[in-house]
Amino acid sequence: MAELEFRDAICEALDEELARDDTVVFFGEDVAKPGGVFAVTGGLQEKHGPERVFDTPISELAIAGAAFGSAVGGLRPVIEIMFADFLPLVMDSLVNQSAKYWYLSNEQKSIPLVVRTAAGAGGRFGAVHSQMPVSWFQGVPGIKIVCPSTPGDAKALLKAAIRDDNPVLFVEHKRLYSIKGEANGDVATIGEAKVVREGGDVTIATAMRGVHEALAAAEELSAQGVEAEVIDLRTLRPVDTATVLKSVEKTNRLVVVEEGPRTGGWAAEVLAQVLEDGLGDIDDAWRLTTPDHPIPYSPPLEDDFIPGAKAIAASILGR
Amino acid sequence: MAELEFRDAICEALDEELARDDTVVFFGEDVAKPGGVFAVTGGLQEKHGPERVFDTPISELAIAGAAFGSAVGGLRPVIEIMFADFLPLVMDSLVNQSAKYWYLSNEQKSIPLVVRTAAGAGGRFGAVHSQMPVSWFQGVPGIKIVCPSTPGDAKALLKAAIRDDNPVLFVEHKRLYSIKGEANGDVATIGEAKVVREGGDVTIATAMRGVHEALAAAEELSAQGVEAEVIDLRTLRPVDTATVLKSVEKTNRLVVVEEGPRTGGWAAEVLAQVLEDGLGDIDDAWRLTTPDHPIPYSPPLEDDFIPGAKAIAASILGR
Amino acid sequence: MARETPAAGFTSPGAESQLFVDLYRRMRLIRRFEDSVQTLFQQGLVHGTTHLYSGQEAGAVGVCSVLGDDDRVAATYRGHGAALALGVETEGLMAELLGRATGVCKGRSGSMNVIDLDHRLMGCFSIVGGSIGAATGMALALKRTGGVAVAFFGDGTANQGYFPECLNFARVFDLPVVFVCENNRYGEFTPFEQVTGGAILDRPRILGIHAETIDGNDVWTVRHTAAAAVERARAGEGPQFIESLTYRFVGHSRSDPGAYRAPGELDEWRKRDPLTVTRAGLGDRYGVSAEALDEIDESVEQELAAAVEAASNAPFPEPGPVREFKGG
Amino acid sequence: MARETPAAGFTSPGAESQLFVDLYRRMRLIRRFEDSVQTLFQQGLVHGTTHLYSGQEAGAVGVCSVLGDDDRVAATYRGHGAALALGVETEGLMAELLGRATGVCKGRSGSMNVIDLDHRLMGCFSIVGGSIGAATGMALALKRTGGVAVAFFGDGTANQGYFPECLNFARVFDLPVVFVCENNRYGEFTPFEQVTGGAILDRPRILGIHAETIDGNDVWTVRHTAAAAVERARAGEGPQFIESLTYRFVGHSRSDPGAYRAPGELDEWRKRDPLTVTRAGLGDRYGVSAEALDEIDESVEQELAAAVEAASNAPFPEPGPVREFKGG
Ligand SMILES: Cc1ncc(C[n+]2csc(CCOP(=O)(O)OP(=O)(O)O)c2C)c(N)n1
Ligand SMILES: Cc1ncc(C[n+]2csc(CCOP(=O)(O)OP(=O)(O)O)c2C)c(N)n1
Ligand SMILES: [Mg+2]
Ligand SMILES: [Mg+2]
Repeated sequence: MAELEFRDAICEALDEELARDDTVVFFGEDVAKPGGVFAVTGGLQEKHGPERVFDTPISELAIAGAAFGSAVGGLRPVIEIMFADFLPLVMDSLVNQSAKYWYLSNEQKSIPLVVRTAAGAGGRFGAVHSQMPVSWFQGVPGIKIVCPSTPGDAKALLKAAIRDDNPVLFVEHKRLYSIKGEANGDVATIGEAKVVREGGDVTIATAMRGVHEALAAAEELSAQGVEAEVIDLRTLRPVDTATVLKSVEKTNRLVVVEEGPRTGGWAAEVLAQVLEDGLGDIDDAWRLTTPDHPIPYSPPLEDDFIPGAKAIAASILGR
Repeated sequence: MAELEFRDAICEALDEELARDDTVVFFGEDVAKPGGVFAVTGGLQEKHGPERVFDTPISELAIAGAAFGSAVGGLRPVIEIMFADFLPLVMDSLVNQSAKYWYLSNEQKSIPLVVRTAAGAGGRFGAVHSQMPVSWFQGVPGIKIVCPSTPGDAKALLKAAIRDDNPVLFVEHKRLYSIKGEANGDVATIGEAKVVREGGDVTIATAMRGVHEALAAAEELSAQGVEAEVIDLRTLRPVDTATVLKSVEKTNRLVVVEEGPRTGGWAAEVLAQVLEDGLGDIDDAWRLTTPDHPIPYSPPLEDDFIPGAKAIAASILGR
Repeated sequence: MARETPAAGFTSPGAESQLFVDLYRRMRLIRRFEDSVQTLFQQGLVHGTTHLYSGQEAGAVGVCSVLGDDDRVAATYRGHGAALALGVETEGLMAELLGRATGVCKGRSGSMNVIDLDHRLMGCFSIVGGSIGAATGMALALKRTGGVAVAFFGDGTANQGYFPECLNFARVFDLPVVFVCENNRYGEFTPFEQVTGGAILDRPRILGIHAETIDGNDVWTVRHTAAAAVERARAGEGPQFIESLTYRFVGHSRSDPGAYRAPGELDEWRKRDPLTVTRAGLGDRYGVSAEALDEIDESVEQELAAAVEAASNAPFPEPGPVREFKGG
Repeated sequence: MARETPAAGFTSPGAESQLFVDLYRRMRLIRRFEDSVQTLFQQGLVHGTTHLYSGQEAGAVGVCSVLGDDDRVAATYRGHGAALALGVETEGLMAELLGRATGVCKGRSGSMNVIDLDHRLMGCFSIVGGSIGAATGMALALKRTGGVAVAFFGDGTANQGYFPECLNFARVFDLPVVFVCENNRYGEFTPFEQVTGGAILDRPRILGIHAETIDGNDVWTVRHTAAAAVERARAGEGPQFIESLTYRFVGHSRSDPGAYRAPGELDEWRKRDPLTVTRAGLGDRYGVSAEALDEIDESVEQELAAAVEAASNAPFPEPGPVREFKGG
């Protein structure tokens, strides 16, 4: 199996699903002819034609509304919202239209819709081009949130998201676009976490870029005699707490590492579920997140802001 | 002190702050001449003039943008977003403009802005006119979320919100508009929970309508020999977990009652903080919320959907 | 579920007469349906809030009369008229408003969010502007099948972001969608001129969208205008816009004393009641007798009474597990 | 921080000449500032992404030259030009882009979100359309003081919801705001005609907003148009709209090969480089010599070199506690 970049894994998933299913369409700002600002989707328009892959006006609400309506009409739209920071502009359509349709229609029709978006800090893009959108949507029933950390998962989960009959927010961490890994033609199962490193002393549950930081931290910790189990949650809504609970049964210690503000994020949801269902297994549980303020631009500030490998290791050793 | 309705307490707070401070302005859809769809703000335009209290087009994004910009320019705008369900339409301005300005400007200016909104289920308004907006904003640094349960708190907290130098989301539960209570001219402190009933057996932490349900549940429980301590959180961002932790030290049992979807709500944040900071005191902790699906219209479905007094009591007795 | 052919022409005078008699019947059904809803609301049997279509019937009935099987409609919280015009079952719609298990959405949606895909109603959208986004997207799908999407919405909606974004979007991709702006002079309690710069009609026009303003209380005008618009949209000429001037005879929603109305305005419009206009037109054009129309009215009463009776006797849904997602 | 009086007239030919020489200097400063940013970006010293104003200098410089102390400006992610035109310190701005503690926002904001209230820059807004909302609100506040708000934004922004909502909002309340649409023919890599129905200018016009399209590369035209617009806004005539035709000479942002440009287009526009146009105009109108202008260019080089030097030597901010809220 060949190694490929995360961005190309995304592109392959789109390409294969566009080829497989004529109802799949893909649109967004500067995604077709220019191939996207992160050079992810180049070539898809040439291959699948301008009726199925096209550039839109800078009209996020129209993009999301059009995606919703076209899904009611039988298409399986994939849209790109260039930066996750722009998702508030489409939130009405996602929350009040797409997420509710299946229920309100009494299951007449579900909305197979994928929103691809580039998220996350570390690229010096500043406070309004670096946010994680998960907390805005984690309390929205009817939406799935998928957050891959590797090219292989990105491809397999995007294929799964496109085939899923429900609205899926597919979050692509900007700092992962250039990482390389293997990817095949598999279709993953949404909602399953994965233990990516075994260890008996402490559980680190995280996602996206955090997985790479956690794995690096685990190496540091191992050198000091602490064996961390690292869980890549992969889907954040619904989140696979069963896998976390199983790990915590063994380690009794849990840190949830979230790239996102401390208050009100998905790490809180993981901790809450663990408290509700695994209280007896816990000796210690806490979160490591970004602080509660906007994302700074200046490199030393931004670096300090994001919980990286060192901070994770230190946090664990400091308990 | 005279009793007055929750809606009139809100109106009095607006009236007094408009009278006190010339930089306070108030606008929204149908709020001025018609006095608001919940009959909250009648008479304010006559009294304070159409330059300071006015009706806008149905343009939520413009309303929020105008509020933000006017706050930069020295005003203290209060806006009404008629139903909280419409907040996604203004989220970009709140999240990317108002909430970030204080930090990004390096404290050149903060944004004293209040967003009043009617929220909550139980009125048979259906899935798109009954939602709780808290989970959408709980992960947004720079925003405060105030959620009163009584006329007295509504007035004192709205006055505090208007005087606060930061953006405040002020959530008015629709089912509370007609309840009566006392209100004076006090200005409350945002961020302080209140123990509204003492009890040693279990702590119920909740907000808004949930407070009334919890108090009713506590009476039922008391009849069965269980004394519940009821905490009205009053502010949900930042949430006063210290008061909860103090109570849990005594009761060792905590249920957080949230009118909002089970996954990803503010109850998760409360549980997470309790787990992080009060693990040793907890024998049992759980959430009681609405299920993870849109809010149904049909009365028996909606009644079953909302965690009321009976459900709270049963949940506690069932552990 | 009766569906008209999408043609605007008629094979015979008799067919035309019969068609408009049918449309009259639908308009009458809507009016009396709304009257019933009002009563049931006052009796506490319809809950929450309702937004009635009384006075605007010619709009939905005229427009929907030209739609074919492949076409789809997005309506608003004021959507009973569009639903009935599309052939949504009277009883099922009433049962929905009464919150019953036999409702078209099993009591889940209520008045403001009705969906009935079998009857081409992609939904009633209770966010102002939502119907515009929905229909624009539907048109993207229908482009493949020759179908046309229709969005209903009001004058006040022209100031909401969905409107300009989607009109432009539809224009850029020349989507087969007909935007029907039902200008009833008010958004809730606010006169539209007070909050609207310029004329609504100019907004689509300058985007290059064919647009016209019509008498929305004359079902002949509405039908002919809609037929031409749908035909153009279907022929690939891109989005179409109709501003249909009308007036609602009742409050915006539940408790609305109507203090905002200009003096005499309601009375003036009542003279142009679409039911009166249609009755007169049926007599003048085709010699349909008042007695024949009274019989229709009577049959509407019977249909409605039966529907209300059946819906009122239907069981409420049982609370129970809900599938958050399709497929698990 | 030099501020011009808001008058469009001049007391003497000498004053006019001097004023436009000053404006030339600012335009030159912006151009060379952007060149430096480009270089520093390539050197990895300016981070993330940058959106340069090269080629569009006459717009911000011309417009800002007519603003008074009470006026305020909302710009975009492509905001270095507006910032320098308003008198934001060259060194402070450069330090911000370099992420230094001496930056105007202490390194917090970076290129896309600069705020400098002391210099009347209410902010650079990196959400497309954000500047429009911000300026509309600012105008609500400035109505009390006689000030005028200015929003800069691009052609592509005309399709974003903020644009129509806020233009209408501003019109309805006749707010003192000047909307300056800098039409540089592209939104990122997409030609605006491809995604835009009709002419942008018609959009404000049909709302009843005074609007005109001008040569945005001629600083005389820009200044005179802006002066009149600001005067009308200040006089209570409500919002004003200027579509300023221009072109960016560089990529949309960091790595942009410009494949979307029509062949020869860049060369054509380079002939109308605002710096060239201004130099020629200064000679033709006031007899300003090339040598005098070269001296100015040289002084710009010195100012810039000093600014870059100082900014590059400034310390980075220290991570430390942040006050999430004002007052606690
Ligand atoms: C986004 C949004 N804002 C506000 C409302 C509340 N609201 C419901 S109907 C309405 C008036 C709409 O007026 P118009 O478009 O003229 O339609 P009409 O009700 O007159 O048919 C408003 C403001 C809403 N439902 N959605
Ligand atoms: C709401 C939003 N959508 C998309 C973007 C990404 N984006 C940044 S600049 C830009 C193009 C804007 O074009 P235009 O308005 O013409 O301004 P220009 O960059 O040409 O000055 C886009 C799409 C954004 N920042 N905000
Ligand atoms: Mg109306
Ligand atoms: Mg442009």
